[in-house]
Amino acid sequence: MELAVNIVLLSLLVTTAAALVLVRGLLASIMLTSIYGLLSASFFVIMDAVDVAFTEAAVGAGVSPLLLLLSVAVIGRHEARNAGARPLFAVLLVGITGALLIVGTLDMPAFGRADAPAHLHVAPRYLLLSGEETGIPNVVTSVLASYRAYDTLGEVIVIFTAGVAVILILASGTHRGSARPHSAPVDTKDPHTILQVVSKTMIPFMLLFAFYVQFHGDYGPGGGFQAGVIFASGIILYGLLYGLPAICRVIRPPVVELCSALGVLVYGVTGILSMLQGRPFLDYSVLADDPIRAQQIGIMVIELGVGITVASVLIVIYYAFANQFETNGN
Amino acid sequence: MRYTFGLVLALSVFWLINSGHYDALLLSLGVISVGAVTLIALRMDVVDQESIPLHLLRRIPFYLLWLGVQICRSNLDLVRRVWLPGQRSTPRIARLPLPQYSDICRVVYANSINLTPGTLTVELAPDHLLVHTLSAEGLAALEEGEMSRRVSELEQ
Amino acid sequence: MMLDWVSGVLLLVGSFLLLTGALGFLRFADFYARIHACGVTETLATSCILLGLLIQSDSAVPQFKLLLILLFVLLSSPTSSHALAKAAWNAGVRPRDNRGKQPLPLPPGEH
Amino acid sequence: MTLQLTVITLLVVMLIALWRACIGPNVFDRVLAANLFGTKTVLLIAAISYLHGSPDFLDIALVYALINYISVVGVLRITELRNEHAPGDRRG
Repeated sequence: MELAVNIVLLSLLVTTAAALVLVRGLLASIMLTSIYGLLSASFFVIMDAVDVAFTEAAVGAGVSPLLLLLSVAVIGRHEARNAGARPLFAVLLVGITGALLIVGTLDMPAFGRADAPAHLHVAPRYLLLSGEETGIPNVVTSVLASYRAYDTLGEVIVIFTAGVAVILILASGTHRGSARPHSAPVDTKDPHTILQVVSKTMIPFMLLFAFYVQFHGDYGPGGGFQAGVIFASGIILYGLLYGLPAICRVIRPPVVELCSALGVLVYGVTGILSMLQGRPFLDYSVLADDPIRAQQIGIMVIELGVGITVASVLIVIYYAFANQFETNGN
Repeated sequence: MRYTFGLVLALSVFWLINSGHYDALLLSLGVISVGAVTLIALRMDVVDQESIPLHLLRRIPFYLLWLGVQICRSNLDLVRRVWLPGQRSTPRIARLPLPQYSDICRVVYANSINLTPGTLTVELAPDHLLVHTLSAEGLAALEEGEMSRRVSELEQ
Repeated sequence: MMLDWVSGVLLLVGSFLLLTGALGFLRFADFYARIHACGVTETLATSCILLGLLIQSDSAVPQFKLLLILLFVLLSSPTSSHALAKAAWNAGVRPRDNRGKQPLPLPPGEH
Repeated sequence: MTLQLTVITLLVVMLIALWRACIGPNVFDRVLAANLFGTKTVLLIAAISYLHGSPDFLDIALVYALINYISVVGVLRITELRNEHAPGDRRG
C-alpha cells in the first residue's frame, strides 16, 4: 500500500514538474508550484519526515504562492519570449549537469540500507541518547537546535540576509533603505465583507496556532521556522484584506525591522553567554545547574529567536512588495 | 468587553485542546500566548460582534441543523446531475434582495448559499447578492426565501 | 464493531462524493459550474471522511483536532469559493450555459 | 480496508485536479484546481496518519485547514489591483 502511494505521488510530482516547464503564463506556473509543494508535503508525511512536511505545508500552502503572486503583480503576468536566448546551450548544460548528478547517485548506498554511512556515523547516538542528553522527545528538534545549532544559526542568518536584500532591492528612492509604506489607502469601493468577517474569526486562531507550534516543537512536529511562517501568514492575510496602512498601524514597520535583527541577536547572545563562562559557543550547559534543564532552556530560547526572525523577515518582505505595487498604481 | 472575554475563552480552549501537555511551563506559556494574541487582535480591531457572534449562539444550533439537511439534499441533486448526463441543467445568474441588516447575517446568508452545492454567491453588495445557480430550480428555491428568512430570524 | 461499520460507511460515502465532485470538475463546461462541483467535494465529503476518521480514533486529543479541522474547513472552503468566483467575475469571466457555448443572460445593471 | 479505498480515491481526485491545472483553460481554473488539491491534501494527510497509526500528523492537516485559503485571497486582491491599474478593464 505504502509503496503504491509512494509511486503514485512521485509520478504526480514528475508530471507537475513537466507541466511547470511546458506551461506559459506566470500565474499558471505559480499554481503548479503550489501543487508541487502540496505533493512534496504529502510525500514527506509518508516518508515519516514530519517536521519537514510541516515546514513544506506552512510555506507551500500559504506564503510562497503569495509572495510569488505579489512579485507577479509587480512585474506583470506574461512570460516574455526571449529572442536572444540559445536554448541549445542551456539544454546541453542542464543535460550534462543532470547526467553528472545521476552518476553521483550510483555511488550512493541503496535507499533504506542499514549500513549506509548516514546511519553509522552520528545518527545512532542522536537516536539513542538525545532523549537522555537533552530531555526532549522530538529528536529532530534536539538535533536541529542543540547538536547542530551552528547550522541552524547559519540558516537563520541566511533568512535575515534575504530580508535585508529584499529591502535594499525594493526600497524606493524617497525612503531609502526602508520598506515603510507611504501610499494612500487602497480603494475601498468594493468591500470584501465575506472575506473580512471570516478572516476576523480565523486570524486570532492562526496566530495562536503559531504560538502553539513554537512552544510544542519539543514534543511534536514544529518549531521556530514553522511558527514564524504561520504567524506571518496571519498578519499578511490581515494586510491583504484591510490594506497596507491598516496592517502598518497594527505592527509598525520599524518594529518589524528591529525584530528581524533581534531574533538573530537572541540566538547569537545565547552562544556568547556560554563562551563567557569558558565553554564552547552555543554550549547550553551554563544556562542552569542541571544540564538537561539547561539544554531545554537553551533550545527554547534559540527556537524563539528563530521564530522571531522568520516571522519578521516574511512580514518585512510583504511590506516591501505591497508597498511596491500599491504605489506603482498612482 | 464581552467580546474580549469571549475571544480569550475561545483561544484558551483552542490552546488546551491542541496542547495535550498540562505542565506548569507549557500552561504559563499558554497564558502568555493567549494574552499576546488577544493584544494583537485588539490592535487589529477584529474583536467585535462580527468575529465573536455571541448574540447568535442561542439560535444558531437549530439553524445549522436545518442547513445540514439542505446541504445533504442539494448534494444528492448534484450527484444525480454529475452521474446522469442526460439531465438538462439550466444555469442561471441573478440578483437576490438582502433584507438582513447586519454584516454578520449577510455573511451567514452568503456563506450558507456557498455551502450548499449548486448555488454560489458571486458578489455581496450592500443591498443585493449576485448568485450563480446550476439549475433554475435552485434559483427558484433561493428566491422563495426560506433560507433568507431563517437567517434573519437568527438575530431576533 | 458497530462503530467500525459506521466509520466504514462514512468513509465510503465520502469517497464516492469526492469522486463525484472530481468527475463534475472534469466534465462541466463552464468555470462557475466547476466551482459548484468543487463545492460538493469540499463540504459533505470532507465532513464524512473526517467524521469517519474521528470515529476510528480512541483518544480525545486527535478527536478534538479533527473537529477543529472540520470547523475551519467548513469556515474557509465556502469563503474561498466565493473569493475565486468574485476574482473571476472582476476579471471579466462571465458564466455560460451548460454546454459552454452561449453566455448566460445577465441581470439588468451588470455587464 | 475502507481507509485504503479512501486513500486511493484521494489520489485519483488529485490526479484529476492536476489534469485540470495543466489544461486550464483560464487562470481561474488553475487556481480552483490548486485549491481543490489543497483540501485533498488535508484529507490525505489525515487519512495517512491513521493508516500509519500515528495521529500526531494532524497538526499538519490543521495548518492547511487554517492557511490554505490565503493564496486564493491573494489571487483575488491581485486581479483587483491589476484592474485598478488598467482603467480600460471591465469591473463587475
